[in-house]
Amino acid sequence: MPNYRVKKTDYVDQTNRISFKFDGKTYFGFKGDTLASALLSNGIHLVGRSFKYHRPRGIMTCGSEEPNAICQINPGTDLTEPNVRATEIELYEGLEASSQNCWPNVNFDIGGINNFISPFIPAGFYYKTFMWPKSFWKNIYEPLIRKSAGLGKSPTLPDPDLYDHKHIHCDILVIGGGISGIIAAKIAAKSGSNTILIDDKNTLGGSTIFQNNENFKINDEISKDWLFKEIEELKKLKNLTIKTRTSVAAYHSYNYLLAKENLTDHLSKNNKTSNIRQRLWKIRSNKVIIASGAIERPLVFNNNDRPGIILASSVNKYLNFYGVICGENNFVFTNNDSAYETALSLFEKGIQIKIIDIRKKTNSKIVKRVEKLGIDIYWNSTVTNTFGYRKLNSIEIMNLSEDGSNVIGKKIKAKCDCLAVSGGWTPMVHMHTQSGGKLNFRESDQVFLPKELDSEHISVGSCNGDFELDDIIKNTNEKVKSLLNLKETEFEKTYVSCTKELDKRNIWLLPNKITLGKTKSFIDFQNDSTAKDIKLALREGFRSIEHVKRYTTTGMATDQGKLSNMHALGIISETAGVKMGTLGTTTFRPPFTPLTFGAIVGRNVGQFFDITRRTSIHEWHIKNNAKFENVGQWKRPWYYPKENENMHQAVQRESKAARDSAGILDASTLGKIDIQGSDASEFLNRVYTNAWSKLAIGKCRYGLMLNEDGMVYDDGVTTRLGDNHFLMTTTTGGAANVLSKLEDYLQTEWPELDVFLTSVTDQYSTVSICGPNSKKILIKLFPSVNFNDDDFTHMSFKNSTINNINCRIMRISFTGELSYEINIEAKYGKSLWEKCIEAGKDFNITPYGTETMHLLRAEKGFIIVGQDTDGTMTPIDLQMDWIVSKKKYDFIGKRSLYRSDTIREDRKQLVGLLTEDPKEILEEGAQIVSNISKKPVEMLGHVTSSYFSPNLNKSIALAVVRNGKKMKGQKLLVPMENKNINVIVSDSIFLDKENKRLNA
Amino acid sequence: MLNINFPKIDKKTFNDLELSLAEEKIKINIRGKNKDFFTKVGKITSIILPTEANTSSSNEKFNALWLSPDEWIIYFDGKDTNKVINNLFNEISKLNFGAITDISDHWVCINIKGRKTFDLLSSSSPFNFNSFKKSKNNVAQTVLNHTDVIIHHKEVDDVNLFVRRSFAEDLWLWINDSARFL
Amino acid sequence: MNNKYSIFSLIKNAFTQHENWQQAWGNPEPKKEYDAVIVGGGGHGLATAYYLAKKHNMKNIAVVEKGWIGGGNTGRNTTIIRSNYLWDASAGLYDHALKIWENLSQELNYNVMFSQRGVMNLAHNLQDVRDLKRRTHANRLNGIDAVWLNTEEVKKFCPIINTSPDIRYPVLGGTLQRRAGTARHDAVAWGYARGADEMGVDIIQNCEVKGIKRSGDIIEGIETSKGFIKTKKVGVVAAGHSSVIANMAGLKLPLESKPLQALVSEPVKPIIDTVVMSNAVHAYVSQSDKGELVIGAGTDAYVSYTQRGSHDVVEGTLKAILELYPIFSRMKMLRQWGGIVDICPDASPIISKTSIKGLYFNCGWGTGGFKATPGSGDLFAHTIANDEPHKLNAAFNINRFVSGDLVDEHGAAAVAH
Amino acid sequence: MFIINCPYCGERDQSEFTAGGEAHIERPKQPTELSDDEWAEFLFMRKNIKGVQFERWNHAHGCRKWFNVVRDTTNDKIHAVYKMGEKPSID
Repeated sequence: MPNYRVKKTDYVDQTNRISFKFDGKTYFGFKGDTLASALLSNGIHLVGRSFKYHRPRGIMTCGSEEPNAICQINPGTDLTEPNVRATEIELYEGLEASSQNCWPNVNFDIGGINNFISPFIPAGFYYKTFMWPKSFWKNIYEPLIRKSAGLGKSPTLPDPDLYDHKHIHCDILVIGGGISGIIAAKIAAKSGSNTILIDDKNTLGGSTIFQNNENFKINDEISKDWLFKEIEELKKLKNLTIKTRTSVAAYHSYNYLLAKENLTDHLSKNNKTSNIRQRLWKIRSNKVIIASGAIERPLVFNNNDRPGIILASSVNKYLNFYGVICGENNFVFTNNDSAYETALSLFEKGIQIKIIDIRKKTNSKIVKRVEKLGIDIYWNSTVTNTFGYRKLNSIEIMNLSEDGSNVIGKKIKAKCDCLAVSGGWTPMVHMHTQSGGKLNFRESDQVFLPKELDSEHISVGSCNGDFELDDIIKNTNEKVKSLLNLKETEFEKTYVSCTKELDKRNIWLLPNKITLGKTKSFIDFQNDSTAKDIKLALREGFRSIEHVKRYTTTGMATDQGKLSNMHALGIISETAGVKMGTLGTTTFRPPFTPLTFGAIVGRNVGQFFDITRRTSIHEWHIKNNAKFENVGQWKRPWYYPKENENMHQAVQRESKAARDSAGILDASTLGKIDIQGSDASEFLNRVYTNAWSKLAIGKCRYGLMLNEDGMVYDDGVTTRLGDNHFLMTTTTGGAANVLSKLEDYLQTEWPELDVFLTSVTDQYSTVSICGPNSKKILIKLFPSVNFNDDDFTHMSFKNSTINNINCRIMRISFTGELSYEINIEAKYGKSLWEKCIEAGKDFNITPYGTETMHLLRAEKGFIIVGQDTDGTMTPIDLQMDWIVSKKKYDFIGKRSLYRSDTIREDRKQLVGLLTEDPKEILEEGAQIVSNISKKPVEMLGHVTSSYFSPNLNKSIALAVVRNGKKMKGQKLLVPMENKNINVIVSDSIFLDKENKRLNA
Repeated sequence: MLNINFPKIDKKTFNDLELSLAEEKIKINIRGKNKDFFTKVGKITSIILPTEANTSSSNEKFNALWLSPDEWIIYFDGKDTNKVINNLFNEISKLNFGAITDISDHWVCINIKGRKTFDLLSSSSPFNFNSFKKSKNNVAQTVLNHTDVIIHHKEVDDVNLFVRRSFAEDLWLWINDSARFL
Repeated sequence: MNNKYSIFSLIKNAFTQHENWQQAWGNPEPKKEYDAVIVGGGGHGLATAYYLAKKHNMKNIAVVEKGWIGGGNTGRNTTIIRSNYLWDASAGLYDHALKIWENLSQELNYNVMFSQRGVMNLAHNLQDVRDLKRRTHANRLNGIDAVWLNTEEVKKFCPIINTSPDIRYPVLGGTLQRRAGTARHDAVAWGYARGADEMGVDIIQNCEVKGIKRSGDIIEGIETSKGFIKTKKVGVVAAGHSSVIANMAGLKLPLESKPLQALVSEPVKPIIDTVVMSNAVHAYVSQSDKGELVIGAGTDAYVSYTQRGSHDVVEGTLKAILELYPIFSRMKMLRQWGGIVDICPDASPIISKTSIKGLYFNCGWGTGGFKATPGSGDLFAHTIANDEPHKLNAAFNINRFVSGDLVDEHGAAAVAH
Repeated sequence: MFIINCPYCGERDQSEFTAGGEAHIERPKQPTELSDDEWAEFLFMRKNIKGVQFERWNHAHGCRKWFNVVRDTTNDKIHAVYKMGEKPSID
């Protein structure tokens, strides 16, 4: 097996050999490698296939901008992950990766045929075809498109890993651990600011840390050596936190940033030190210093996508950082000086290297040095074509015309297996724009630069357009100084000697002899959009960059256009004759690099998906085999099946017991609000539809609360505990909303009222006992209390004690039975409940759940807000006119009851429904009609509640029916899929209309 | 006799962290605005209600936490609620100087101790503890894992965390789960 | 139609390297006067212009768009199309749209990729079940296909959903509308633009409305960044910016503009073959032809025109996604964005005349406007052309907020998207 | 996520607050005197301002107080906060 590794490497530990698998074949790399560098060291360039044409693609970069080398990690396991960049994943023992989007394999891919039909499938072709015959779209065309689209495979097993979140607040956040970030962090931390430095790599230093070149010196040291020492000092600083393997994903307003820290993705299964895979840091920083660097631009020419065509700076990093050689016959193809560093590095390692420069000539320090060493340079030249299917093997070079618009002279064909391309640099302004910042355009080297308005954040280093070492250090120092209002720093006198670029020449789309239509000059490598696609879009009238982007899908691949956006813009501006500056860029949307769902969600999965609220009696319910219903965040007993009872049987038994003898219900979840103050009763007058002033102390009253739009909002019983003291109960689901709504009115509309509201929902456990024998049970529990009907009347309460513990006994009923509710401090709730069960034994006291409660109240025609109402029902619609005070001047929602629509006589109104066949149970939600044959069918209303009543031994239902008030006795239909059920409109009270049972 | 049941919260110790239920405590919600209100509270509890936001005041028996300009919680160890509450109630609620409400069972008090205390809280609270943790007697009403909590920084790296009873078990499970990752 | 799109025209053009395709639509400067001007070049606005020209023979009309067509909510939504609404009025409106969708590609000769792979709404609590069944029955009687699925059937239809009874809010069932699905959002705007342009409609981009000129209660024209345009009829379809235009005309609308967020994952091979929506566990998801999971988040509670929402909303949505699809935990969010949606108190739209003669509003679509695009355009065109609403949009007049005759879809319907 | 400076508790994360919509829409003292149109104006019609808007927020998970915020809806920048019944420090 060939070895492309050089002898000595600083950042790869050649004593630590690691084995990994790629496409099922075992290879070896070293600790410190990325998957990409390890593959390259094994001479493997072809790692994937492109999205549309399935062209062979190789590793092109060494970072997050990688468009081609994306793999499926750990295929077929529960740790699999699609679309992982080989350039970002660190090598670990046992790592398995496979190439994507190819079948049967990456070397021979059937999909490659697309490359040959490519003339027929230009950008947006799918908008123009697949329309005939119509039926084919659903059954043939689309399934085909779907199958061929998509890259990796979604996991199909639950994720065994955990993810965590942490909030952190700091003075200064520095994004990026390159030379400018390090300088900024050092200044900030030393100035006493609580500082965080974040970098996505596993080591600090950016690209300077491997800049091993005589032409770049800081204080007379080679730049990399100088920086190395700086980093060592940095690590000693106290109020500085350094986070490596951490990438900022999003920069939201108010300096709220999200950063994902990788904890185990670089470790083999058995070396994982943490059971957390990734932690999402939620950062609030007073100020942010962005030092995110710049990305090298590729060049756009015919067949510029072959494996072996790599960014020049990446070739340099693979060599100097990982110690990997990308090819034997290397060419550097550039329009700027920076690529000459790559040439020098290769030359010094004795590797064959030639240079193609589109510039006519330049005499900068570094270029002179290269010439002095005798490295061939093809000036004023361009690559016009490349060859080699699975791996680059040769290139074709031609001279450029004077204005660069064409190629001239004869073709030179040269052997080449690694073409190191450099089209200049693009500052990473993503963070700046995400934060809401705008951009300026710099004509000289055609880059967009941060336009800084507020003092919330600054950009330093190459992301701010400083590409020369001396500028970087000088400007970083100055900007950070003014951000922190410092007089001077240790970097004032830092002396830099470096080569300076003298000449620039940029051609977005390099010319060719062949007509553009016949070339494949790629702009977006992953999505296979080419220069001619951009021109087609423009030809078809797509002008705005966003249109072109969407039509050609340029910049919409998993690299989000990090390599392609600028070239697309450049070609648009050239073709349309609009200045790039005025064209503007597309918006950079978060996240900067794809972020796992798991990291975003953190630990709120499984049992922690949502809060579970439990009553103090919960344990008992579980012990007694309760089935639970989710009511908001509460767990409420739904029913208590015995042996092998199903729900229906259990509910029938429970509700019968409640009516025949005694039932017991945990009513602790109802909202409770303690209301005090001299205006308490006036307050109730304003929030409820009925009158409260005259309610005597010790008495309870049912109240209905509306929205301002007149629709029923909540209901409950309120008790007058004292002259200025009430206890309000609300529905379980409504509790929180009611309290904040009431506070809202108190604080904003009626500040003059002397009223205090305090939630006591969790203070009390509420045990409700109903049934003809309930009184007997209560007497056993409270021998001292007089339960005599004329003394302890319905809708009144008494304070008492049980074993010297205070409690409140309310005689109120939601079932129509004689019924008592006991409120006791929650810590005694379970104990009290058990006592009640004990006391009720002889009376077959039966615990019942929400289902039975719903049935019992339905027999009495009591409504449940949210089930029998839906936000469109007024009290009048519910036939509860009696509860709407005519005397009161005003209450919440009153005015709305008198609007032209709400006073209509024929609105939907609450009625009872009886089925012709008493055994037939209606489906809740079923619609109600009078005539099914007349189309369109007119729906009169729907069934809101429906049960089989064991006590009436027939099916009963509540429904809302248009003009129902006037329909009593009328026959209607409930049409189901397979049959129509005959029903008769009835009174909504089915049982004990005279309320005899309340005093049974 | 009735036995007492608190949410299932048993003492747990992790390195640099100690979690426990801090009951039984009496907790009284106190609302009021005018001068007489303050003097009456002072007379009965011999404590000056803190008027500075997010702070607390304490004496040998009572802790008073600021909740809002007209709302405080007074909490103290003990079982017999009646005496203090009744005094306050009769002197303040009854005479319309404010509102006194027994909320001893509405809130459950969890004690968190140790060097990692604020790391734990930061796992799921957006609150900025940087200055909060520096000095004791600070009070914060905020959210922890989407649950309303009141945090009383009574001693250095030692807080009483108040959570509504029905949420307590759920939050406790979450806290224990979080503690593993510190 | 010159320049007709088909597989043959593609092949033909291939031999000339696609050098001969013509503009899909022009780039005209505004004329002095039009018979009608549509404010807003989104799907709804372009459709309105298309139908004004096609069905009401109004050719001298223009669409003015302050940015680029389809750049607002049309290009930012999750492209769900369904008509299973509760109330008759809504059902009528949305099914009218759905029927047009079914032939739209052919009508426009532009493949809008309407993909009828069904929309499923899940129920997670007993009230969900009641609400969804109520809707299903209503839909059936309104002639809209809808079936109730029990938990097993839900699992069968979409196997990757976690239907375990042990999860926090177990799936208790769901409704399925098979005719529902998704479409390619850009194509809808572009297709209508191309169609309208062909009939002579001026589509004027980068033209911002600065003012509405009226004499008394009659419209005279609009001030724009490209000068004054005289016209007797102005149809405003400005979504999140409706109130801004209304204020120019001295009107107030019952609207609040709020951020709505959405996101996509990286593309993967087909994994979910339908659209699943859940209200209680708030998340909805589908997979695009490109392979991306398209996920809709909720709105924030405050007014904002920033096209950004708070991160909590996205976190909450993905939390719900992982609850229902634990296998997606290692999937990655590729891109997230926001739109500005204008929401009515009853979560139903306004397609209506106003107190000013010649001024019409089509707004209030909230989070669910995309699905209605063709129907909305058709009915709004009718309303503008006849100065009278079509019977299908009569219920969606502004006056309902005075009378109280609301079409309360969020109160009742399980999902308001 | 904004940082909102609660006039009672100081700067807190947005997640502690709930939004209450447009401010200074006073509930009519005598609703019964109003026409349906006037009532609808109060009930439903909103300025929905693009720009500097006066709105209400509630420190729901803190001190439970309602207060007013002056926020630019085009960039979410908060210019001022002030208590109920007070006048904004800026206009």
